[in-house]
Amino acid sequence: MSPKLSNAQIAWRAAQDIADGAYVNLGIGFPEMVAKFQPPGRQAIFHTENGILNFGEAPPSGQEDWDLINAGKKAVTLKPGAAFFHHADSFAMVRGGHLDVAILGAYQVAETGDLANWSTGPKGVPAVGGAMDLVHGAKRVAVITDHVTKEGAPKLLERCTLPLTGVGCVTRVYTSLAVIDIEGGRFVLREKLAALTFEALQAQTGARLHLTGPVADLTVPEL
Amino acid sequence: MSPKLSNAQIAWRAAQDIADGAYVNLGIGFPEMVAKFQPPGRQAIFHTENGILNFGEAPPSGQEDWDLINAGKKAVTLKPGAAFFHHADSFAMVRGGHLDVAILGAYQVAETGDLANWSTGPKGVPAVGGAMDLVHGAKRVAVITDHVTKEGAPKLLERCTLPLTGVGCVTRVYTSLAVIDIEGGRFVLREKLAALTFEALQAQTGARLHLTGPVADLTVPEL
Amino acid sequence: MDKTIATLAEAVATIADGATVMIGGFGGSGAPIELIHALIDRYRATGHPSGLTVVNNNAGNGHVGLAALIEAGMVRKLICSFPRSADPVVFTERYLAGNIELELVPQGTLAERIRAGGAGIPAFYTPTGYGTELATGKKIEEFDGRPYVQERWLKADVALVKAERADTMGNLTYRAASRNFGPLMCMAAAETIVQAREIVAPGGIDPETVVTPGIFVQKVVAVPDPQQEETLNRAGAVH
Amino acid sequence: MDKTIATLAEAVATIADGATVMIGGFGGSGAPIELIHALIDRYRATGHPSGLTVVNNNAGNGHVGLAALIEAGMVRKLICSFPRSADPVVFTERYLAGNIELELVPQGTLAERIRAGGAGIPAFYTPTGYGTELATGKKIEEFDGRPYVQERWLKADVALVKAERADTMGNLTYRAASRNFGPLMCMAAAETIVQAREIVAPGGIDPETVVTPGIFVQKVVAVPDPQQEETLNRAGAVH
Repeated sequence: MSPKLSNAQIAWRAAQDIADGAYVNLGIGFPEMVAKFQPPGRQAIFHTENGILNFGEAPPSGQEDWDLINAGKKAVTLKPGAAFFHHADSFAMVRGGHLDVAILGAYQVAETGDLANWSTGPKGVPAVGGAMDLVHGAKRVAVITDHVTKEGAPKLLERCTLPLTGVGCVTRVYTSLAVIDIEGGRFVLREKLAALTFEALQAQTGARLHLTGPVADLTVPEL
Repeated sequence: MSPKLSNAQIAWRAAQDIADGAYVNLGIGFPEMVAKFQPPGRQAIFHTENGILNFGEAPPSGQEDWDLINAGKKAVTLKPGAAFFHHADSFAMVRGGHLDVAILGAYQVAETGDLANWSTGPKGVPAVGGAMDLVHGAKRVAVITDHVTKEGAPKLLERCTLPLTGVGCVTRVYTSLAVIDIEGGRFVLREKLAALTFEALQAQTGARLHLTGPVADLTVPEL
Repeated sequence: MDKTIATLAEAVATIADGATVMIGGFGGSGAPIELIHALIDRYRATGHPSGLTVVNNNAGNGHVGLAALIEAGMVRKLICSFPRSADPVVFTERYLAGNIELELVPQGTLAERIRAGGAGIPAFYTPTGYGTELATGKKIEEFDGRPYVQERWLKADVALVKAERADTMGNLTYRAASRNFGPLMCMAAAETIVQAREIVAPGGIDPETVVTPGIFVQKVVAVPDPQQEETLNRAGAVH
Repeated sequence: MDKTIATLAEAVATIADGATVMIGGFGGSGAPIELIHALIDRYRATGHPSGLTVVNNNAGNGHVGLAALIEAGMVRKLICSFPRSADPVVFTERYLAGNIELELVPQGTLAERIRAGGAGIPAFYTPTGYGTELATGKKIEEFDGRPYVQERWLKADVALVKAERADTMGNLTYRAASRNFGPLMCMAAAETIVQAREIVAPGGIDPETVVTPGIFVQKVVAVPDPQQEETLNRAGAVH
């Protein structure tokens, strides 16, 4: 089996691009893991849609306050300098361009920046939550994802085939194999695993990968 | 000179129609006087556009807090149960239909309910403030005014000739001579000074006065 | 001017069949469990109210609160952003059987539509949902070269909201993130019914810290020790 | 993450020629006198910034604060609802001489346009102004049989806001009715500069009572004993 990053390693890599003092929203599920890997000396301020800025880690089991939860409905704690606000103010932060970074999961990302991450099709109960809002407004909308599906199909495509979350919204993708920017409707490769050839990466990608400069090695610690 | 009510008496009459517990906005200037005449046993809650609910009278001279002013920029005090809020929330109260009554002054009122109370024409510096917002949303928009201008010209008209504040917004007019409802695009006379004949009132009114029932005497105390 | 109502039963006694009811809370945080249960109790005793349209971020969890309201058969339609939870079986079964209507709204759009309803703004434009199936049939307009979706206000006959402290004039504070949709729903409903842990006299809340001014609240009822949906569900509670 | 700026001069040092500057306050209540005066002092020393578009509810009073900013010749255009005051001579003379542009906006529409700018809502509909000359040329749309005026968001390069207490992360509280436009302008500006009576460490403001969350604030500067426009004018002050 070819080498690839674990989810923790993808989250670690995404965390390295978050500046000190950045306001950040992490999508529920996998993206929440990014908070664990803030580089030493940097402190991001995390936003949750349900009305908290500057929340912290989960409390010890048994000490949960169920009025103090994040968007994933997990119990959290507060850091000094936190604030509570209502849902309209919370999404004013999202839509109004006040977040520096939103980091989301994805089913599919297109070279146009289109994102599909809320629905796998018409069966079952549809649920969107804040996904469609979060893809708009943040100064940088990044995706973290396995490079391919469990079945090995590419998730980075010319066009999404699943229902869209947003159009032209994603600016960077951190995958299990590479770091790719979306610029001018193209995937531009920035970093890839050293052990992986460009051709092997391209073969697992559903749209053309462009080069606009040198490609760095994607290096992450053991986690 | 024919009898007419003083401004204080017009304000007194308007105050009699304010129910206990009503949320009320009084326009700056003459309408502010209505607050003085709340009937015993009733307590209205006064709203000011600049972000206070349940403010009270002016403080003694020399004890003003210039952060605690009303829309007319006069110093006020707080009653127990007051609240501060920002301007968008304040006008949400106005536009959103949460005020029970707004009482405003007028240059002209039309039988259609149109109101002109912000501009006497193109000369000078135009200024609108909250007037155009206040005429929308309150459950009842009432006007208090002299029945005629200082020059004796009617202020109640078929159509306003001055720039409009709002279209079809006024529901009741308290004048120095009468109380008149606006219903279905008509002035309907409810009360008039006993000493004044219908014909004499009609002669000072720029649109037809309608009767849909008995007309009561407009009786007010000496003030 | 005392908006205090003595009992939960009395507080919910006039909600009519077919009413649109906004219910505060994000999941269990801010869910007014006691008000909802009082409404269910009334329905069991009288058959009313039925055919409700409910606005909430979610679709209930387990067999208490909103889930119990749906389970009781009182809800005709749900307007929400995320009808999933740890135990969504009540809604899921009814939805898949075609027995409950769902209007799915992105969460920020849901919040803004409710605020718009409260603020007298009949429609607004948002980037959210543009180019997605949730914007199907909606008016699109371009501003500064970018397309936006027109969304309409959302109003309700009644809001059920959980607060921390109320004064008798209806001024409210909330507790932590349970604030969420509460202040917006208070604005958007013709009648807002609030359960508060504590009801104090006017002056008992600092005017600087009022979150919901009393003008947006019609009834307050004291629930000194409110239940938490999450705790109830972990205990397997059924209402 | 410390947003504290040491001096007023430093706080206003980067405001550019031609910038749109929102200035908090309703009359003198909430007027950030010291920030405005620091900006005037910079202009007198350097000739910058000039050609400003200023957004404020009013047009200044007497010869301090906003009036002094206009008197100094720094303001090209004013967007406001009520350009009158006890002593409006500075604005009035320039306006009647055609030396300053005025965009007159109903007060509630002004507040909502600023909030919309902060909330990413490019346009909304309001009943305010319909059928009046202030709606001339604006798009009209009917909702539920009633006509409404389309209004656009208002954003700024900079906001100057007066707060009571700030923490170093930019969380704010206000004092009494001086809150007015402050929280909205903090949202709508690319750079929000706040003068606060007191700056405390994170944790020095209860998260429940924060009015403006720090995400909306870029710089805070301490002004422990701020001047009040009304008091200055009664004393005949001139800046």
